[in-house]
Amino acid sequence: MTTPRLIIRIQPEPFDAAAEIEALSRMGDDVGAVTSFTGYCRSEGGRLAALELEHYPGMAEEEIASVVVEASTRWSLLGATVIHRHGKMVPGDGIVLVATASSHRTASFDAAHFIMDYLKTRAPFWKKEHRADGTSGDWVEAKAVDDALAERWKA
Amino acid sequence: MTTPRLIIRIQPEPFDAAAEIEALSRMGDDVGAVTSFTGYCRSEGGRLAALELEHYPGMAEEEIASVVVEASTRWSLLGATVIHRHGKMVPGDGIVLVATASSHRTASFDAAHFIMDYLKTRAPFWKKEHRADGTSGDWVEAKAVDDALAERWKA
Amino acid sequence: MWSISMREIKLVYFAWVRERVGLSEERVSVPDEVLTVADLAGWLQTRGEEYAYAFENPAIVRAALDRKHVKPDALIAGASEIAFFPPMTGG
Amino acid sequence: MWSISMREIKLVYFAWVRERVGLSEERVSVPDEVLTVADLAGWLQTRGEEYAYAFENPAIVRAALDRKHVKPDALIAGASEIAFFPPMTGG
Repeated sequence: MTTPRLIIRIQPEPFDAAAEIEALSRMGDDVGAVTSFTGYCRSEGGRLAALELEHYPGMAEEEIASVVVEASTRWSLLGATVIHRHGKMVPGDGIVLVATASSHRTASFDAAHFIMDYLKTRAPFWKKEHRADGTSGDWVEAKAVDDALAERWKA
Repeated sequence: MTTPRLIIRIQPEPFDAAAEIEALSRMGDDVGAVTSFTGYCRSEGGRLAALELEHYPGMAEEEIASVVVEASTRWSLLGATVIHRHGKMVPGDGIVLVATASSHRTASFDAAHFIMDYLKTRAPFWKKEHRADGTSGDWVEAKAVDDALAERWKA
Repeated sequence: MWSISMREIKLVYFAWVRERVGLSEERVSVPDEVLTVADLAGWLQTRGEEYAYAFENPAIVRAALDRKHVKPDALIAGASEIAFFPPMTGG
Repeated sequence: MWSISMREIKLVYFAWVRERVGLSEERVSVPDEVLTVADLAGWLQTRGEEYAYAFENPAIVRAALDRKHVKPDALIAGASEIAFFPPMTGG
Protein backbone atom coordinates (compact mmCIF):
# COMPACT_ATOMS: atom_id res chain seq x y z
CA MET A 1 0.00 0.00 0.00
CA THR A 2 1.35 3.39 -0.95
CA THR A 3 1.17 6.09 1.70
CA PRO A 4 -1.78 8.32 0.92
CA ARG A 5 -1.35 12.07 0.66
CA LEU A 6 -3.21 13.53 3.64
CA ILE A 7 -4.02 17.23 3.93
CA ILE A 8 -5.65 18.60 7.07
CA ARG A 9 -6.31 22.28 7.56
CA ILE A 10 -8.13 24.20 10.29
CA GLN A 11 -8.54 27.78 9.15
CA PRO A 12 -10.73 30.88 9.42
CA GLU A 13 -10.51 31.55 5.67
CA PRO A 14 -13.03 30.21 3.14
CA PHE A 15 -11.86 27.18 1.15
CA ASP A 16 -12.14 26.41 -2.54
CA ALA A 17 -13.83 23.00 -2.60
CA ALA A 18 -13.54 22.76 -6.38
CA ALA A 19 -9.78 23.35 -6.35
CA GLU A 20 -9.26 20.79 -3.57
CA ILE A 21 -11.28 18.13 -5.41
CA GLU A 22 -9.44 18.92 -8.63
CA ALA A 23 -6.06 18.56 -6.87
CA LEU A 24 -7.03 15.11 -5.55
CA SER A 25 -8.15 13.96 -8.99
CA ARG A 26 -4.82 15.07 -10.49
CA MET A 27 -2.74 12.90 -8.16
CA GLY A 28 -1.99 10.32 -10.81
CA ASP A 29 -3.38 7.85 -13.31
CA ASP A 30 -4.46 5.43 -10.60
CA VAL A 31 -7.10 7.77 -9.19
CA GLY A 32 -10.35 6.17 -10.27
CA ALA A 33 -12.69 7.74 -7.74
CA VAL A 34 -12.97 10.98 -5.81
CA THR A 35 -15.75 11.50 -3.28
CA SER A 36 -16.26 14.88 -1.70
CA PHE A 37 -18.55 16.17 0.98
CA THR A 38 -19.06 19.84 1.72
CA GLY A 39 -21.06 21.03 4.71
CA TYR A 40 -22.57 24.50 4.44
CA CYS A 41 -23.93 27.06 6.85
CA ARG A 42 -27.75 27.11 6.51
CA SER A 43 -30.22 29.90 7.29
CA GLU A 44 -32.78 27.37 8.55
CA GLY A 45 -35.58 29.02 6.66
CA GLY A 46 -34.34 32.55 7.34
CA ARG A 47 -34.06 32.07 11.11
CA LEU A 48 -30.25 32.43 11.22
CA ALA A 49 -27.98 35.25 10.13
CA ALA A 50 -24.72 33.44 10.88
CA LEU A 51 -23.01 30.61 12.70
CA GLU A 52 -19.93 31.15 14.81
CA LEU A 53 -17.61 28.19 15.12
CA GLU A 54 -15.36 27.88 18.15
CA HIS A 55 -12.64 25.23 18.20
CA TYR A 56 -9.93 23.84 20.45
CA PRO A 57 -6.69 24.70 18.64
CA GLY A 58 -4.29 21.81 18.50
CA MET A 59 -6.81 19.20 19.56
CA ALA A 60 -8.95 19.94 16.48
CA GLU A 61 -6.03 19.18 14.16
CA GLU A 62 -5.01 16.11 16.15
CA GLU A 63 -8.50 14.59 16.28
CA ILE A 64 -9.12 15.13 12.59
CA ALA A 65 -5.68 13.72 11.75
CA SER A 66 -6.39 10.64 13.82
CA VAL A 67 -9.76 10.09 12.11
CA VAL A 68 -8.18 10.51 8.66
CA VAL A 69 -5.32 8.15 9.50
CA GLU A 70 -7.79 5.57 10.79
CA ALA A 71 -9.75 5.88 7.54
CA SER A 72 -6.54 5.35 5.56
CA THR A 73 -5.86 2.11 7.43
CA ARG A 74 -9.41 0.83 6.84
CA TRP A 75 -9.65 1.73 3.16
CA SER A 76 -7.09 1.85 0.38
CA LEU A 77 -6.81 5.59 -0.18
CA LEU A 78 -4.55 7.52 -2.52
CA GLY A 79 -5.30 10.83 -0.83
CA ALA A 80 -7.59 12.63 1.58
CA THR A 81 -8.19 16.32 2.22
CA VAL A 82 -10.08 17.65 5.23
CA ILE A 83 -10.58 21.37 5.78
CA HIS A 84 -12.61 22.73 8.69
CA ARG A 85 -13.25 26.42 9.16
CA HIS A 86 -13.68 28.29 12.41
CA GLY A 87 -15.00 31.79 13.08
CA LYS A 88 -18.15 33.42 11.75
CA MET A 89 -19.93 32.07 8.70
CA VAL A 90 -23.06 33.19 6.86
CA PRO A 91 -25.60 30.98 5.08
CA GLY A 92 -24.09 29.47 1.95
CA ASP A 93 -20.53 29.49 3.31
CA GLY A 94 -18.73 26.15 3.35
CA ILE A 95 -17.90 24.99 6.87
CA VAL A 96 -16.19 21.68 6.24
CA LEU A 97 -14.79 19.79 3.27
CA VAL A 98 -13.90 16.10 3.24
CA ALA A 99 -12.55 14.69 -0.01
CA THR A 100 -11.00 11.29 -0.63
CA ALA A 101 -9.32 9.69 -3.64
CA SER A 102 -8.94 5.98 -4.33
CA SER A 103 -8.69 3.56 -7.23
CA HIS A 104 -12.15 2.06 -6.67
CA ARG A 105 -15.35 3.82 -5.72
CA THR A 106 -16.29 2.04 -2.51
CA ALA A 107 -13.10 3.05 -0.69
CA SER A 108 -13.52 6.74 -1.44
CA PHE A 109 -17.25 6.74 -0.62
CA ASP A 110 -16.92 4.84 2.64
CA ALA A 111 -13.80 6.68 3.79
CA ALA A 112 -15.37 10.11 3.19
CA HIS A 113 -18.57 9.10 4.97
CA PHE A 114 -16.63 7.59 7.88
CA ILE A 115 -14.45 10.69 8.23
CA MET A 116 -17.51 12.97 8.33
CA ASP A 117 -19.39 10.81 10.81
CA TYR A 118 -16.39 10.58 13.13
CA LEU A 119 -15.44 14.21 12.74
CA LYS A 120 -18.98 15.21 13.82
CA THR A 121 -18.63 13.45 17.17
CA ARG A 122 -14.87 13.72 17.85
CA ALA A 123 -13.54 16.99 16.44
CA PRO A 124 -13.66 19.76 19.07
CA PHE A 125 -15.79 22.38 17.29
CA TRP A 126 -18.91 24.10 18.62
CA LYS A 127 -21.47 26.14 16.72
CA LYS A 128 -23.21 29.17 18.12
CA GLU A 129 -26.21 30.65 16.35
CA HIS A 130 -26.62 34.32 15.45
CA ARG A 131 -30.27 34.99 14.79
CA ALA A 132 -31.58 36.92 11.81
CA ASP A 133 -33.35 39.32 14.21
CA GLY A 134 -29.94 40.44 15.52
CA THR A 135 -30.09 38.66 18.86
CA SER A 136 -27.45 36.21 19.93
CA GLY A 137 -28.74 32.69 19.66
CA ASP A 138 -28.06 29.42 21.41
CA TRP A 139 -25.23 26.99 21.13
CA VAL A 140 -26.26 24.27 18.69
CA GLU A 141 -27.08 21.09 20.57
CA ALA A 142 -25.36 17.84 19.68
CA LYS A 143 -27.65 15.23 18.19
CA ALA A 144 -27.91 11.69 19.49
CA VAL A 145 -28.28 10.58 15.86
CA ASP A 146 -24.71 11.74 15.19
CA ASP A 147 -23.38 9.41 17.88
CA ALA A 148 -25.42 6.58 16.40
CA LEU A 149 -24.07 7.30 12.91
CA ALA A 150 -20.49 7.19 14.17
CA GLU A 151 -21.17 3.97 16.12
CA ARG A 152 -22.31 2.25 12.92
CA TRP A 153 -18.73 2.11 11.65
CA LYS A 154 -17.68 -0.08 14.58
CA ALA A 155 -19.78 -2.99 13.32
CA MET B 1 -41.20 17.86 0.43
CA THR B 2 -40.10 20.27 -2.27
CA THR B 3 -39.41 18.78 -5.67
CA PRO B 4 -35.65 18.41 -6.05
CA ARG B 5 -33.88 19.84 -9.08
CA LEU B 6 -32.68 16.84 -11.08
CA ILE B 7 -30.17 17.16 -13.90
CA ILE B 8 -29.24 14.13 -16.01
CA ARG B 9 -26.91 14.37 -18.97
CA ILE B 10 -25.37 11.70 -21.22
CA GLN B 11 -22.73 13.34 -23.35
CA PRO B 12 -19.44 12.76 -25.19
CA GLU B 13 -17.98 16.06 -23.94
CA PRO B 14 -15.92 16.37 -20.75
CA PHE B 15 -17.78 17.79 -17.76
CA ASP B 16 -16.73 20.36 -15.21
CA ALA B 17 -17.26 18.59 -11.89
CA ALA B 18 -16.33 21.70 -9.92
CA ALA B 19 -18.91 23.86 -11.70
CA GLU B 20 -21.65 21.26 -11.21
CA ILE B 21 -20.89 20.91 -7.49
CA GLU B 22 -20.79 24.69 -7.15
CA ALA B 23 -24.18 25.02 -8.88
CA LEU B 24 -25.74 22.54 -6.46
CA SER B 25 -24.31 24.36 -3.46
CA ARG B 26 -25.77 27.66 -4.73
CA MET B 27 -29.34 26.36 -4.85
CA GLY B 28 -30.39 28.19 -1.74
CA ASP B 29 -29.82 28.79 1.95
CA ASP B 30 -31.23 25.39 2.90
CA VAL B 31 -28.41 23.46 1.23
CA GLY B 32 -26.41 22.14 4.15
CA ALA B 33 -24.64 19.26 2.43
CA VAL B 34 -23.33 18.44 -1.03
CA THR B 35 -21.80 15.05 -1.75
CA SER B 36 -20.11 14.40 -5.06
CA PHE B 37 -18.57 11.36 -6.63
CA THR B 38 -16.44 11.47 -9.76
CA GLY B 39 -15.27 8.32 -11.50
CA TYR B 40 -12.13 8.66 -13.61
CA CYS B 41 -10.50 6.67 -16.39
CA ARG B 42 -7.43 4.89 -14.94
CA SER B 43 -4.29 3.68 -16.70
CA GLU B 44 -4.10 0.60 -14.44
CA GLY B 45 -0.41 1.06 -13.85
CA GLY B 46 0.31 2.14 -17.42
CA ARG B 47 -1.44 -0.86 -19.03
CA LEU B 48 -4.20 1.21 -20.66
CA ALA B 49 -4.06 4.08 -23.15
CA ALA B 50 -7.81 4.73 -23.18
CA LEU B 51 -11.27 3.45 -22.42
CA GLU B 52 -14.06 3.57 -24.95
CA LEU B 53 -17.56 3.79 -23.55
CA GLU B 54 -20.47 2.50 -25.56
CA HIS B 55 -24.02 3.21 -24.43
CA TYR B 56 -27.61 2.51 -25.36
CA PRO B 57 -29.04 5.93 -26.25
CA GLY B 58 -32.41 6.59 -24.71
CA MET B 59 -32.25 3.68 -22.29
CA ALA B 60 -29.15 5.18 -20.61
CA GLU B 61 -31.03 8.41 -19.86
CA GLU B 62 -34.15 6.55 -18.75
CA GLU B 63 -32.35 4.17 -16.41
CA ILE B 64 -30.31 6.93 -14.79
CA ALA B 65 -33.44 9.08 -14.43
CA SER B 66 -35.26 6.22 -12.75
CA VAL B 67 -32.38 5.63 -10.32
CA VAL B 68 -32.21 9.35 -9.48
CA VAL B 69 -35.98 9.59 -9.01
CA GLU B 70 -35.91 6.54 -6.74
CA ALA B 71 -33.13 8.17 -4.70
CA SER B 72 -35.20 11.34 -4.38
CA THR B 73 -38.13 9.35 -2.97
CA ARG B 74 -35.89 7.58 -0.44
CA TRP B 75 -33.96 10.63 0.76
CA SER B 76 -34.92 14.25 1.18
CA LEU B 77 -32.91 15.85 -1.62
CA LEU B 78 -32.80 19.45 -2.77
CA GLY B 79 -31.02 18.58 -5.99
CA ALA B 80 -29.12 15.88 -7.85
CA THR B 81 -26.88 16.02 -10.91
CA VAL B 82 -25.71 12.95 -12.82
CA ILE B 83 -23.50 13.22 -15.88
CA HIS B 84 -22.18 10.17 -17.71
CA ARG B 85 -19.86 10.43 -20.67
CA HIS B 86 -19.60 8.09 -23.64
CA GLY B 87 -16.92 7.78 -26.29
CA LYS B 88 -13.16 7.57 -25.86
CA MET B 89 -11.49 8.70 -22.65
CA VAL B 90 -7.86 8.78 -21.55
CA PRO B 91 -6.51 8.23 -18.04
CA GLY B 92 -7.43 11.15 -15.79
CA ASP B 93 -10.61 11.99 -17.71
CA GLY B 94 -13.81 12.05 -15.69
CA ILE B 95 -16.29 9.36 -16.80
CA VAL B 96 -19.17 9.91 -14.44
CA LEU B 97 -20.27 12.54 -11.94
CA VAL B 98 -22.94 12.06 -9.29
CA ALA B 99 -23.65 15.01 -7.00
CA THR B 100 -26.47 15.45 -4.52
CA ALA B 101 -27.58 18.34 -2.31
CA SER B 102 -29.65 18.12 0.86
CA SER B 103 -30.16 19.92 4.15
CA HIS B 104 -28.49 17.20 6.23
CA ARG B 105 -25.41 15.18 5.47
CA THR B 106 -26.75 11.63 5.60
CA ALA B 107 -29.28 12.17 2.81
CA SER B 108 -26.71 13.53 0.37
CA PHE B 109 -24.12 10.86 1.24
CA ASP B 110 -26.51 7.93 1.02
CA ALA B 111 -28.31 9.18 -2.08
CA ALA B 112 -25.04 9.73 -3.98
CA HIS B 113 -23.74 6.31 -2.96
CA PHE B 114 -27.04 4.63 -3.87
CA ILE B 115 -27.15 6.34 -7.27
CA MET B 116 -23.58 5.23 -8.08
CA ASP B 117 -24.16 1.65 -6.95
CA TYR B 118 -27.38 1.35 -8.96
CA LEU B 119 -26.01 3.15 -11.96
CA LYS B 120 -23.11 0.64 -12.09
CA THR B 121 -25.47 -2.32 -12.47
CA ARG B 122 -28.44 -0.76 -14.30
CA ALA B 123 -27.22 1.96 -16.68
CA PRO B 124 -26.50 0.53 -20.14
CA PHE B 125 -22.84 1.48 -20.60
CA TRP B 126 -19.97 -0.79 -21.56
CA LYS B 127 -16.24 -0.12 -21.37
CA LYS B 128 -13.73 -1.37 -23.90
CA GLU B 129 -10.02 -1.17 -23.15
CA HIS B 130 -7.43 0.30 -25.50
CA ARG B 131 -4.02 -0.96 -24.47
CA ALA B 132 -0.96 1.23 -24.08
CA ASP B 133 0.88 -0.99 -26.59
CA GLY B 134 -1.57 0.12 -29.29
CA THR B 135 -3.56 -3.12 -29.51
CA SER B 136 -7.29 -3.21 -28.97
CA GLY B 137 -8.09 -4.64 -25.59
CA ASP B 138 -10.98 -6.54 -24.07
CA TRP B 139 -14.38 -5.43 -22.94
CA VAL B 140 -14.23 -4.78 -19.22
CA GLU B 141 -15.97 -7.56 -17.34
CA ALA B 142 -18.75 -6.80 -14.91
CA LYS B 143 -17.92 -7.56 -11.30
CA ALA B 144 -20.10 -9.66 -9.04
CA VAL B 145 -19.19 -7.26 -6.24
CA ASP B 146 -21.07 -4.49 -8.05
CA ASP B 147 -24.28 -6.53 -7.99
CA ALA B 148 -23.75 -7.21 -4.30
CA LEU B 149 -23.20 -3.50 -3.60
CA ALA B 150 -26.45 -2.60 -5.37
CA GLU B 151 -28.34 -5.38 -3.54
CA ARG B 152 -27.29 -3.91 -0.20
CA TRP B 153 -29.68 -0.98 -0.67
CA LYS B 154 -32.67 -3.33 -0.74
CA ALA B 155 -32.19 -4.21 2.93
CA MET C 1 -48.04 -29.37 -43.27
CA TRP C 2 -48.49 -26.29 -41.05
CA SER C 3 -47.68 -22.69 -41.68
CA ILE C 4 -45.44 -20.57 -39.46
CA SER C 5 -46.74 -17.12 -38.60
CA MET C 6 -44.02 -14.48 -38.27
CA ARG C 7 -43.65 -11.04 -36.63
CA GLU C 8 -41.04 -8.45 -37.50
CA ILE C 9 -39.06 -7.07 -34.54
CA LYS C 10 -36.19 -4.61 -34.29
CA LEU C 11 -33.17 -6.09 -32.52
CA VAL C 12 -30.28 -4.01 -31.21
CA TYR C 13 -26.93 -5.29 -29.93
CA PHE C 14 -24.27 -3.67 -27.79
CA ALA C 15 -20.62 -4.20 -26.82
CA TRP C 16 -19.27 -7.70 -27.50
CA VAL C 17 -22.73 -9.03 -28.43
CA ARG C 18 -22.73 -6.41 -31.21
CA GLU C 19 -19.17 -7.28 -32.25
CA ARG C 20 -19.88 -11.01 -32.37
CA VAL C 21 -23.16 -10.68 -34.28
CA GLY C 22 -21.45 -8.18 -36.57
CA LEU C 23 -24.42 -5.80 -36.55
CA SER C 24 -25.58 -3.02 -34.26
CA GLU C 25 -29.20 -3.48 -35.25
CA GLU C 26 -31.44 -5.43 -37.58
CA ARG C 27 -35.08 -6.16 -38.24
CA VAL C 28 -35.93 -9.86 -38.08
CA SER C 29 -39.04 -11.94 -38.65
CA VAL C 30 -39.55 -14.10 -35.62
CA PRO C 31 -41.69 -17.28 -35.62
CA ASP C 32 -44.79 -17.12 -33.43
CA GLU C 33 -43.62 -19.94 -31.18
CA VAL C 34 -40.82 -17.68 -29.93
CA LEU C 35 -42.58 -16.38 -26.85
CA THR C 36 -39.93 -15.28 -24.37
CA VAL C 37 -36.57 -13.50 -24.39
CA ALA C 38 -34.93 -16.89 -23.75
CA ASP C 39 -36.80 -18.38 -26.74
CA LEU C 40 -35.59 -15.48 -28.87
CA ALA C 41 -31.96 -15.93 -27.81
CA GLY C 42 -32.25 -19.67 -28.56
CA TRP C 43 -33.77 -19.02 -31.97
CA LEU C 44 -31.08 -16.42 -32.79
CA GLN C 45 -28.39 -19.02 -31.96
CA THR C 46 -29.63 -21.08 -34.93
CA ARG C 47 -29.20 -18.24 -37.42
CA GLY C 48 -25.49 -18.71 -38.08
CA GLU C 49 -22.14 -19.00 -36.41
CA GLU C 50 -21.95 -15.30 -35.49
CA TYR C 51 -25.17 -15.68 -33.53
CA ALA C 52 -24.12 -19.03 -32.10
CA TYR C 53 -20.95 -17.30 -30.81
CA ALA C 54 -22.76 -14.24 -29.45
CA PHE C 55 -25.28 -16.38 -27.56
CA GLU C 56 -23.00 -19.33 -26.72
CA ASN C 57 -23.52 -18.58 -23.03
CA PRO C 58 -27.06 -17.20 -23.01
CA ALA C 59 -27.07 -16.94 -19.21
CA ILE C 60 -24.69 -13.97 -19.32
CA VAL C 61 -26.42 -12.05 -22.11
CA ARG C 62 -28.82 -9.44 -20.74
CA ALA C 63 -31.90 -8.16 -22.50
CA ALA C 64 -34.11 -5.08 -22.58
CA LEU C 65 -37.60 -4.83 -24.06
CA ASP C 66 -38.36 -1.34 -25.28
CA ARG C 67 -35.45 -0.07 -23.19
CA LYS C 68 -36.45 -1.76 -19.93
CA HIS C 69 -34.35 -4.48 -18.30
CA VAL C 70 -36.11 -7.86 -18.42
CA LYS C 71 -35.44 -11.43 -17.30
CA PRO C 72 -35.11 -14.35 -19.77
CA ASP C 73 -38.68 -15.46 -19.06
CA ALA C 74 -40.17 -12.10 -20.11
CA LEU C 75 -42.73 -12.35 -22.92
CA ILE C 76 -41.70 -10.48 -26.04
CA ALA C 77 -45.21 -9.97 -27.39
CA GLY C 78 -45.85 -6.31 -28.14
CA ALA C 79 -42.22 -5.18 -27.85
CA SER C 80 -41.05 -3.04 -30.72
CA GLU C 81 -37.31 -3.05 -29.84
CA ILE C 82 -35.40 -5.82 -28.12
CA ALA C 83 -31.80 -5.27 -27.04
CA PHE C 84 -29.14 -7.83 -26.15
CA PHE C 85 -25.96 -6.87 -24.35
CA PRO C 86 -23.36 -8.05 -21.80
CA PRO C 87 -23.60 -7.13 -18.12
CA MET C 88 -23.11 -3.39 -17.81
CA THR C 89 -19.78 -1.81 -16.89
CA GLY C 90 -20.51 1.92 -16.78
CA GLY C 91 -19.87 4.34 -13.97
CA MET D 1 -4.82 18.19 61.58
CA TRP D 2 -3.64 17.10 58.16
CA SER D 3 -2.21 19.15 55.34
CA ILE D 4 -3.59 19.20 51.83
CA SER D 5 -1.07 18.79 49.06
CA MET D 6 -1.93 20.72 45.91
CA ARG D 7 -0.97 20.53 42.23
CA GLU D 8 -1.30 23.31 39.72
CA ILE D 9 -3.14 22.40 36.51
CA LYS D 10 -4.11 24.41 33.45
CA LEU D 11 -7.83 24.25 32.75
CA VAL D 12 -9.39 25.34 29.46
CA TYR D 13 -13.09 25.80 28.73
CA PHE D 14 -15.01 25.96 25.47
CA ALA D 15 -18.43 27.02 24.18
CA TRP D 16 -21.12 27.36 26.85
CA VAL D 17 -18.86 25.89 29.54
CA ARG D 18 -16.49 28.80 28.84
CA GLU D 19 -19.34 31.31 28.84
CA ARG D 20 -20.77 30.03 32.13
CA VAL D 21 -17.41 29.86 33.90
CA GLY D 22 -16.58 33.27 32.46
CA LEU D 23 -13.02 32.28 31.57
CA SER D 24 -11.42 30.58 28.61
CA GLU D 25 -8.53 29.27 30.69
CA GLU D 26 -7.07 29.39 34.16
CA ARG D 27 -4.42 27.74 36.32
CA VAL D 28 -5.81 26.15 39.45
CA SER D 29 -4.32 24.36 42.44
CA VAL D 30 -6.16 21.11 42.82
CA PRO D 31 -6.20 19.08 46.08
CA ASP D 32 -4.50 15.72 45.92
CA GLU D 33 -7.68 13.82 46.67
CA VAL D 34 -9.07 14.96 43.30
CA LEU D 35 -8.08 11.88 41.31
CA THR D 36 -10.39 11.65 38.31
CA VAL D 37 -12.01 13.96 35.78
CA ALA D 38 -15.31 13.43 37.60
CA ASP D 39 -13.65 14.39 40.92
CA LEU D 40 -12.29 17.52 39.27
CA ALA D 41 -15.69 18.53 37.86
CA GLY D 42 -17.21 17.95 41.32
CA TRP D 43 -14.50 20.02 43.00
CA LEU D 44 -14.91 22.82 40.43
CA GLN D 45 -18.66 22.94 41.19
CA THR D 46 -17.79 24.06 44.73
CA ARG D 47 -15.73 27.03 43.54
CA GLY D 48 -18.60 29.46 43.00
CA GLU D 49 -21.92 29.90 41.29
CA GLU D 50 -20.41 30.25 37.80
CA TYR D 51 -18.81 26.85 38.20
CA ALA D 52 -21.93 25.37 39.80
CA TYR D 53 -23.86 26.53 36.74
CA ALA D 54 -21.30 25.28 34.22
CA PHE D 55 -21.16 21.85 35.84
CA GLU D 56 -24.79 21.64 36.99
CA ASN D 57 -25.27 18.61 34.77
CA PRO D 58 -21.81 17.03 34.83
CA ALA D 59 -22.97 14.06 32.74
CA ILE D 60 -23.15 16.24 29.62
CA VAL D 61 -19.83 18.05 30.06
CA ARG D 62 -17.04 16.35 28.10
CA ALA D 63 -13.38 16.42 28.99
CA ALA D 64 -10.01 16.09 27.32
CA LEU D 65 -6.65 15.44 29.03
CA ASP D 66 -3.77 16.93 27.12
CA ARG D 67 -6.05 17.18 24.06
CA LYS D 68 -7.32 13.59 24.14
CA HIS D 69 -10.95 12.71 24.81
CA VAL D 70 -11.39 10.96 28.15
CA LYS D 71 -14.21 9.49 30.20
CA PRO D 72 -15.19 10.85 33.66
CA ASP D 73 -13.30 8.04 35.41
CA ALA D 74 -9.96 8.98 33.74
CA LEU D 75 -7.15 9.74 36.19
CA ILE D 76 -5.88 13.30 35.92
CA ALA D 77 -2.43 12.58 37.35
CA GLY D 78 0.29 13.82 35.01
CA ALA D 79 -1.98 15.86 32.76
CA SER D 80 -0.75 19.36 32.09
CA GLU D 81 -3.92 20.67 30.40
CA ILE D 82 -7.49 19.61 31.10
CA ALA D 83 -10.33 20.85 28.92
CA PHE D 84 -14.07 20.90 29.63
CA PHE D 85 -16.63 21.46 26.87
CA PRO D 86 -20.12 20.52 25.68
CA PRO D 87 -20.71 17.71 23.21
CA MET D 88 -19.19 18.71 19.88
CA THR D 89 -21.20 20.19 17.04
CA GLY D 90 -18.68 20.69 14.26
CA GLY D 91 -18.85 19.44 10.71
